[in-house]
Amino acid sequence: MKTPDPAPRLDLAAIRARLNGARGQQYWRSLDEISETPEFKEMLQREFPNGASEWDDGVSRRSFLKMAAASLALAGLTACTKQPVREILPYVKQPEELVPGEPLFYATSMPLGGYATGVLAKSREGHPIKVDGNPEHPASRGASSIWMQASILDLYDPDRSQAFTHDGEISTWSDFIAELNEIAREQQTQHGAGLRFLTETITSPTLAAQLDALLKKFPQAKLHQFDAISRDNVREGARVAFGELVETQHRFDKAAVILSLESDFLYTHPQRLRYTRDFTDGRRVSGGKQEMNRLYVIESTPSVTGAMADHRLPLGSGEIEKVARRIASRFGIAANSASDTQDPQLESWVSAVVGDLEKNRGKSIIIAGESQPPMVHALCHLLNDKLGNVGNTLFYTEPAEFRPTNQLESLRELVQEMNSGAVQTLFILGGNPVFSAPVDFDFPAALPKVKRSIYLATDFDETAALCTWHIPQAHYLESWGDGKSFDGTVTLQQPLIEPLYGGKTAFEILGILFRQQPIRDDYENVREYWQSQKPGPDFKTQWRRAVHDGFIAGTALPEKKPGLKTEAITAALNSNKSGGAELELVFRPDPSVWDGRFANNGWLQECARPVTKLTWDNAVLVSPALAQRNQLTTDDVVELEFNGRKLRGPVWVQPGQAENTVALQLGYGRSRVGRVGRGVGFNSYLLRDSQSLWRSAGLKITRLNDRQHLVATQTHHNLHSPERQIYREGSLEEFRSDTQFVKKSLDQPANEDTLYNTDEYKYEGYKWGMSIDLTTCIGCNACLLACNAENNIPVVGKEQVNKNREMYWIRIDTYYKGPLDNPEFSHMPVPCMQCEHAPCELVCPVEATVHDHEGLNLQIYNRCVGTRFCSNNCPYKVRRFNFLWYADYKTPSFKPMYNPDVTVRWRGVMEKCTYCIQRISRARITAEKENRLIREGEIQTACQQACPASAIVFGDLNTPGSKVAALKTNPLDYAMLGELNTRPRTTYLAKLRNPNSEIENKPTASS
Amino acid sequence: MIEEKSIGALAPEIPVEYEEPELFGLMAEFEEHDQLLAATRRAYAEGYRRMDAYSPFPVEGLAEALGHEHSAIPLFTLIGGMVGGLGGYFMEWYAMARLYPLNVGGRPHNSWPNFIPIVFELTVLIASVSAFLGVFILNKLPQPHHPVFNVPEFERASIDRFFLCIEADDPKFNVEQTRKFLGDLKAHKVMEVIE
Amino acid sequence: METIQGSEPRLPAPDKPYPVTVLGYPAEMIGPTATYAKVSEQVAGIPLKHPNPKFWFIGFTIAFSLFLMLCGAVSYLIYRGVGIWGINIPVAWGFAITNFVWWIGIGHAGTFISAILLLLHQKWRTTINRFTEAMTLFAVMCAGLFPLLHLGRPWVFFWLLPYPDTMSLWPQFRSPLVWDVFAVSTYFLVSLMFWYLGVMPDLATVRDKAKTKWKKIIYGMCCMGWRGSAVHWQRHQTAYLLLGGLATPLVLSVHSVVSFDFSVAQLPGWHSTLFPPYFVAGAIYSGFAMVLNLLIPIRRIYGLQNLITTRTLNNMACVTLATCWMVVYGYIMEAFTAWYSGDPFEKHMMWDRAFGAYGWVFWILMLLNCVIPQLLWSRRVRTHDIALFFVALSANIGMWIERFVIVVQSLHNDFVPSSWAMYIPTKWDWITLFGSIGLFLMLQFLFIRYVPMISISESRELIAQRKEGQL
Amino acid sequence: MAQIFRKSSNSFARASLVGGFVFFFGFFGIVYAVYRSPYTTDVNVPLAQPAPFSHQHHVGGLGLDCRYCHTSVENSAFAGLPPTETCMTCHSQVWKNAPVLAPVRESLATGLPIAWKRVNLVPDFVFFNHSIHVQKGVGCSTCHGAVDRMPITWRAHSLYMRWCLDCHEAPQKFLRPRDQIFNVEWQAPPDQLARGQKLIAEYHISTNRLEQLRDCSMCHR
Repeated sequence: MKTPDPAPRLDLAAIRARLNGARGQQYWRSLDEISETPEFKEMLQREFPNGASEWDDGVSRRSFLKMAAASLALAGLTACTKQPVREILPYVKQPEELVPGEPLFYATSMPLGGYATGVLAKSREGHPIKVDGNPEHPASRGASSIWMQASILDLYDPDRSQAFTHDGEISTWSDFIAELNEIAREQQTQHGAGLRFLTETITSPTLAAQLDALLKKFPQAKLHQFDAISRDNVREGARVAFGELVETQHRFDKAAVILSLESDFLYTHPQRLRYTRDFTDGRRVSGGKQEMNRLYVIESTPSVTGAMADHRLPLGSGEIEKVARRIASRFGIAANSASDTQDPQLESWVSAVVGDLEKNRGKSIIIAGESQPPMVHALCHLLNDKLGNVGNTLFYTEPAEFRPTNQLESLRELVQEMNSGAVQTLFILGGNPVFSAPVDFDFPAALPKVKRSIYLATDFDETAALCTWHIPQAHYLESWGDGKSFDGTVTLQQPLIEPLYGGKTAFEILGILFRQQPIRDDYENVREYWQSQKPGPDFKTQWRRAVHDGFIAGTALPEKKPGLKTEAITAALNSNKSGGAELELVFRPDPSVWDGRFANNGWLQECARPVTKLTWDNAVLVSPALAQRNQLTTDDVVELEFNGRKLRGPVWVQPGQAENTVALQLGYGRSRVGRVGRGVGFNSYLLRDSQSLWRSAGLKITRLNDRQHLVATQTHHNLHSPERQIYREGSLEEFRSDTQFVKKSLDQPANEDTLYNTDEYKYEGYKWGMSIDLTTCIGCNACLLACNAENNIPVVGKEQVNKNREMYWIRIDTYYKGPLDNPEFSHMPVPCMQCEHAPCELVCPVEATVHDHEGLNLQIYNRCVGTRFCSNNCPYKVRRFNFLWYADYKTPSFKPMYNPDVTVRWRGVMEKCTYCIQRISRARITAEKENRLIREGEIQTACQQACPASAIVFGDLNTPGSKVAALKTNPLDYAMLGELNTRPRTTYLAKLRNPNSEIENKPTASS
Repeated sequence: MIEEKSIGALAPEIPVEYEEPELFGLMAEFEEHDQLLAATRRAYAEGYRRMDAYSPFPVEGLAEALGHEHSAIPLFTLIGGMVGGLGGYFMEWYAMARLYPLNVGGRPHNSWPNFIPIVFELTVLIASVSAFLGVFILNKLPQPHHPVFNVPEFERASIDRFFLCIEADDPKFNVEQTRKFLGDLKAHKVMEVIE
Repeated sequence: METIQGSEPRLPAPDKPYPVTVLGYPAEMIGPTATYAKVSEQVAGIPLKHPNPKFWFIGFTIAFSLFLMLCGAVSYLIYRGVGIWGINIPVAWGFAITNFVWWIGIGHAGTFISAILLLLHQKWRTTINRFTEAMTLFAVMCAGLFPLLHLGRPWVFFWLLPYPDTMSLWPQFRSPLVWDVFAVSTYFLVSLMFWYLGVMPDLATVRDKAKTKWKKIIYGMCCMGWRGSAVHWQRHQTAYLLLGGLATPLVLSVHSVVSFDFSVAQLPGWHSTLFPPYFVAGAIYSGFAMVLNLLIPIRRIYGLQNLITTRTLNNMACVTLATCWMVVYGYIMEAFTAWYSGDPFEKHMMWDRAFGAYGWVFWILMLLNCVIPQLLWSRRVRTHDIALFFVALSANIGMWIERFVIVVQSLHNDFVPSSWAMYIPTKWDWITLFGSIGLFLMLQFLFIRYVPMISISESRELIAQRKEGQL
Repeated sequence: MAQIFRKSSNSFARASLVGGFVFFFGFFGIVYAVYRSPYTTDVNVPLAQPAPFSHQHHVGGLGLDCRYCHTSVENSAFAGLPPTETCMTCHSQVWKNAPVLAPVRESLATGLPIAWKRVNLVPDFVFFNHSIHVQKGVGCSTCHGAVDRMPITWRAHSLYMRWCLDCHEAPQKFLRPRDQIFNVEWQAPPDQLARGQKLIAEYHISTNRLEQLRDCSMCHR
């Protein structure tokens, strides 16, 4: 991928000129595109560097697929020979709840960042194959995050650690039990003086109880919690504002105006799913409702939330505090913002926002992000209080966490003790601190100084390599457990399958440490705890009910009315520490691999990151202005110097990034990781010290004479002209003044002159259709991952993605509009449109793609010969082709993961979305058996089910009053490329924005 | 390099099957095609019917001179063409509209405009095949063995000489008279053709 | 030997001067000294005596090694899949289809010359039709290779053929790809029959001139025992004429059908009613160019100037120039309709074609296909075989690039910008292209080595006609 | 010139030409025949099993109902294969020590399943659902043949797509009343077509139109 030729620079001034000169709405996708640099052209014309790379397939998983391909070739060549005799193995004792061929669903919960999300896991013949949100669960409401969807792949990951190790030697559970007893005896004498526990954020009541007990038993033992994506600032902010730790619970559905100070509450917040659902509910304009909320976002680097903003203000992470102060001062808070320089444009922006907030007292939310200093959070509390939002759009509760602390300080203390030798035995329960601890703590150096370090984790990672003991951890689908969701709802976790690799849980380890005999497994531990909580005869029924539901209803934390310490805050405000104007460095959890724990997950690595559309890489995100100043362009390798530490990485010029901000995603460059994550990206933790956990100034950036090709699924694209009516949008104002404005601006489909008798197909039975709401789509990729999991979609690897051979059935196109430094973002999910006049079908020589009587555009894999003509003739380019043997037939552990209702496609055939036809068929058969019609809502496509914004609606167009039928009559409804007369069954609801007229900003739509 | 035995299978072994040579006909050799043409006309006028003329390239009117007015090839071709065209359309209609009617891109089962190209191609194909086969069937080819090949000079029939052969079973055939007759046609040479 | 060297006397014959073409060039279609015997000797002598063996062996070896490369590439293709090529989504068709269309195009010259010119009584075709028909067959063979290879699962190719299977499924007769199957196979079979009908009498000549028994036997079998009977000749001629008549619409149809692969699709840059005529013209253009490229060296090496005369070359050059202009007209109309339609997608496609990522290819195409062939306006170029050779070469390459631009450029920038991408050929694409050229040349070499490459009997007719002063 | 070929070679040449054509097309005919022959389809070819289970004895002789072993046939895509336990319900009493049942006892002892050979098998890309067929009046023996006369089970039909279509195109030829589904002796009555038509209505076959039964998506996903 490397081409060490110094490429000619981008002329961003020219680009600006071009954009300013552009009439009407000008969409564009990448700087290279609009600048059309010779370098860009050269890149396109380079033939052999990329072309020749067929030999060295990037991902090693490919290598054995070659063999598979060959074997198939032979199988194919001998197509007309007889079927091989196959064996069939019945059960010896058949579990009575199991009906072979029918799925079973179990409510359980997935922990991430300590918080539990209720999920519904689907199991076939005893192995889980799909994870979705638990519709009853308050934190998920049936929606999924990409991590939930991808967790199924983690379960079957062949690279998970599969053995106990002791000093690098393979060991056994019984040896470890002996070790635990030894520790217990030893620490007994010294009251646990040398005993330390390092965990991630804990919400599990059982674990909490166990730790409490242990700390009581060993009074001098200590518990430390650390999450790389820590919420310390939120905690400290609350501490400043209220003098105590409280959690803020927002109700975005009730808010009319939302001001986010770098808070990515739609994507990285622990309550992301619930918040997305609420936020989009407040945004959806449907039926008579012509109201929608307005979102202001101030942030340094584009986030999912920022992309949804009606008004987005790119501002250095350090500058945001000033704005917060300024806004505060407008509400009569002595926020000593006077010292700050006056910027008229910013001023007008601020006053517009303030005006809006004023107008919407009690109906607004001001929320600050984890990356903002405590002061900003404190200010938010203060402002929300002043605006009377408390009790209306937000309320306070106790934190759901167990012993919430300042995790950074807690870890600092631990490391000091480790270095001083005070720590003899250290239990690390997950978290991989060696990789993710602040670099200045030098955790890797401190760890070996501990006599006994015991590490429980699902992978044998960087930390495991340095610990004396490594215990393989059971995946959440393999083990019992419990936890709390952000709002405190107690959520139970039950296994669907025996631990594949004999993994263990923290419960078992702590249990033994506390009480050597009898040894209890995870089930006993959890059950025992809850029994102790709810003693009494009806416990059994309660327990069964809780396990069945997956959570205990009504356990959400009660509202709390903490006293606001205004003086304390204003006092703190006087200690004014301002972020300088020099170059600042900000860290962000990666949208896919989070803090690095998902680095070995192929689905996540390959799914195009929201906004950037990067895959299989992280990058140094710089603003166009900065790139212009430092003569940088995408793919340039730069050296970042910060606090004397150096780091190299490729540049990605990101429009909408604050001018002086350089953003890095965490979680890449893992040194000890499975085959998938190996050698992917660079490790940003190497610059992340305790002073600059999220943000710090004083970065030096120098361009090296080297380039590294970043692979994005969507690059150098712009929408050229509004004539290309692919993405329709408008403002709420336009909509109010003329609800039909979208339809009016559209071309009419081609006329009906035809030699054919066109009414041969009437679709009188079911008539499936889909509607996708562009207003509410937040571009979070949940649909994409859900589709991957449901339809056995293969991972193809970086080198294949680079050749535009990614396999998603639904992709999310992102277009930019407006000025380079602060564009508007537009997301567009594109699955197969199921055209009634499908261009693809006409040209297929073998009837491998045809229509059925319900109007589905079928793809018959076993008939496909692979001419690829259908894809050429598909105006939406939603068809995917197995250019090589992509499906992983060989890895044994993946076999039970595949959805048995969907054919695993082999080499040389075309594939695409068919509205989850396996689900339709199942529902149809069920209905037919009961001699009834399929009910509205009985079928959900995987993408629809996963979507936290409920932007995707699927159903029968012939069912009167069906949701989708109603949406088709919505004035905003339009067919993408409808003028081609393809008659797509999937149509879109045009995007509505709700701009504040006082902020004169970008050109508005369809002008 | 090749001894006689190996090709004996194909080449006649003179001693074995050589009995009393039977006369196939008399052959006259000419230098120019117009001479042949004239000679043939004369012979026909003379009343000879069972005869044939041989030339290294098609000679205008020679066949007619032999009394062969028209050939059946065009008829073959016509029939073939019709079979191909109609058969082609039937095949398409049957497969698309009867055997397994499928909804392809919303096009009707019998979408005749899309069927035209194949109908055309099949018309041409079958027509050509019948014309081609016609030549071989009517000409009774292949016929690697023929009495005329027994005449050594005949090898020039495919190079630069023109031959007229009056066959022995012609009612009017009579060795002496016919030889005399041919001789009078200022033939370059007259020779016997034996079976 | 004078006739074998076939020198082309420029002096007027004492008795009467040559008739002269309007261009003032010898109007002879066949050398003045040629006689039945000499022509037979000269042409049949090549397969029998095999002159210039060194040239043949060197040439054949090169062609054969290229062919072996093709075999290698194909085996690896079957082993790994079409992913070894540069194709992707959106550019799902790359070199394979480009080569297919190119080869089919080249395959048009033969039947055009032997059928259409036959019906038009263009006598100058006589001495080249055999050769070009053979070339047609080989080109179509190469072409037929690619639709097969480009399949994702080549081993089920037979699903494109009509036969009763256990699924009661037949080919989808609405698909242009199925039309291709019929068009190409029909074209191949008809050309084959046409060619064999022509070559049969000449094989008889070779049989009769052959000295060794085995040659006699083999050629004797191949000529079906042809003995030049007048009645046979009559039927032969009728059939030949009929086939010519049938092949004439075929020539026009085949590339029209191939062009449907594109024009039936609705892609900007493909969806155009202009395509059929435009493709046919291009086909004949490249076909003639290829004939010139092969004929000119062979003519020199085997000293056939007295049969394939300057006049023949000159006429072919004229046809090439004419078709070149038809193609140029096609380019102009494409741009015009794109502009005139006002369709944003069409307009962008056209803009991108000229100034987009593949713009440089487009301009090379313009140079090779439109500019350089204008040299043919000059009489001296048309009659100077080496100059002609290079002009033809540029036309050939140009036409390949045209196919490339139509296939790849139109695909890489289609409707939805988010899926736009580049197509970058891999080494396997290139090997397959040159490999197919190797296959083509290999067959060509075998042909000139074992089959009389000029129609002897028809040459004799010419001589006869000259004797009668009809020329 | 001398004659090159002897007289017989005329007929030889013609014969060989005709023969060539015949062989060319004959070849495909043979392939075709083989593809439909039991060699390929395994129709009527008994398959050796680890334990020689006889449907003839259990169904024909003892008159066991299909559902006794194939429990999920009415409510799942998969008809279900009896777990070893099911066999042992009887065989812990009768034929206790029969050597032929050794594999079964062993399976129960070791907990390892018995590896039966699949008799009726469709490719992975075909999604056949037993429950809906049973529900809509397709009897077991329609596809599985007279198992009650199979000492060792064999495939009764080719299971080729064409064969499936025979019924999907004209169900009336095969449908039975609900109470006859599991009757392996059932024979189509003379007025089957009329009855079939009635049953189609009665079963609401394909809530939409009958042709829908021929949609590719019915079986391929």
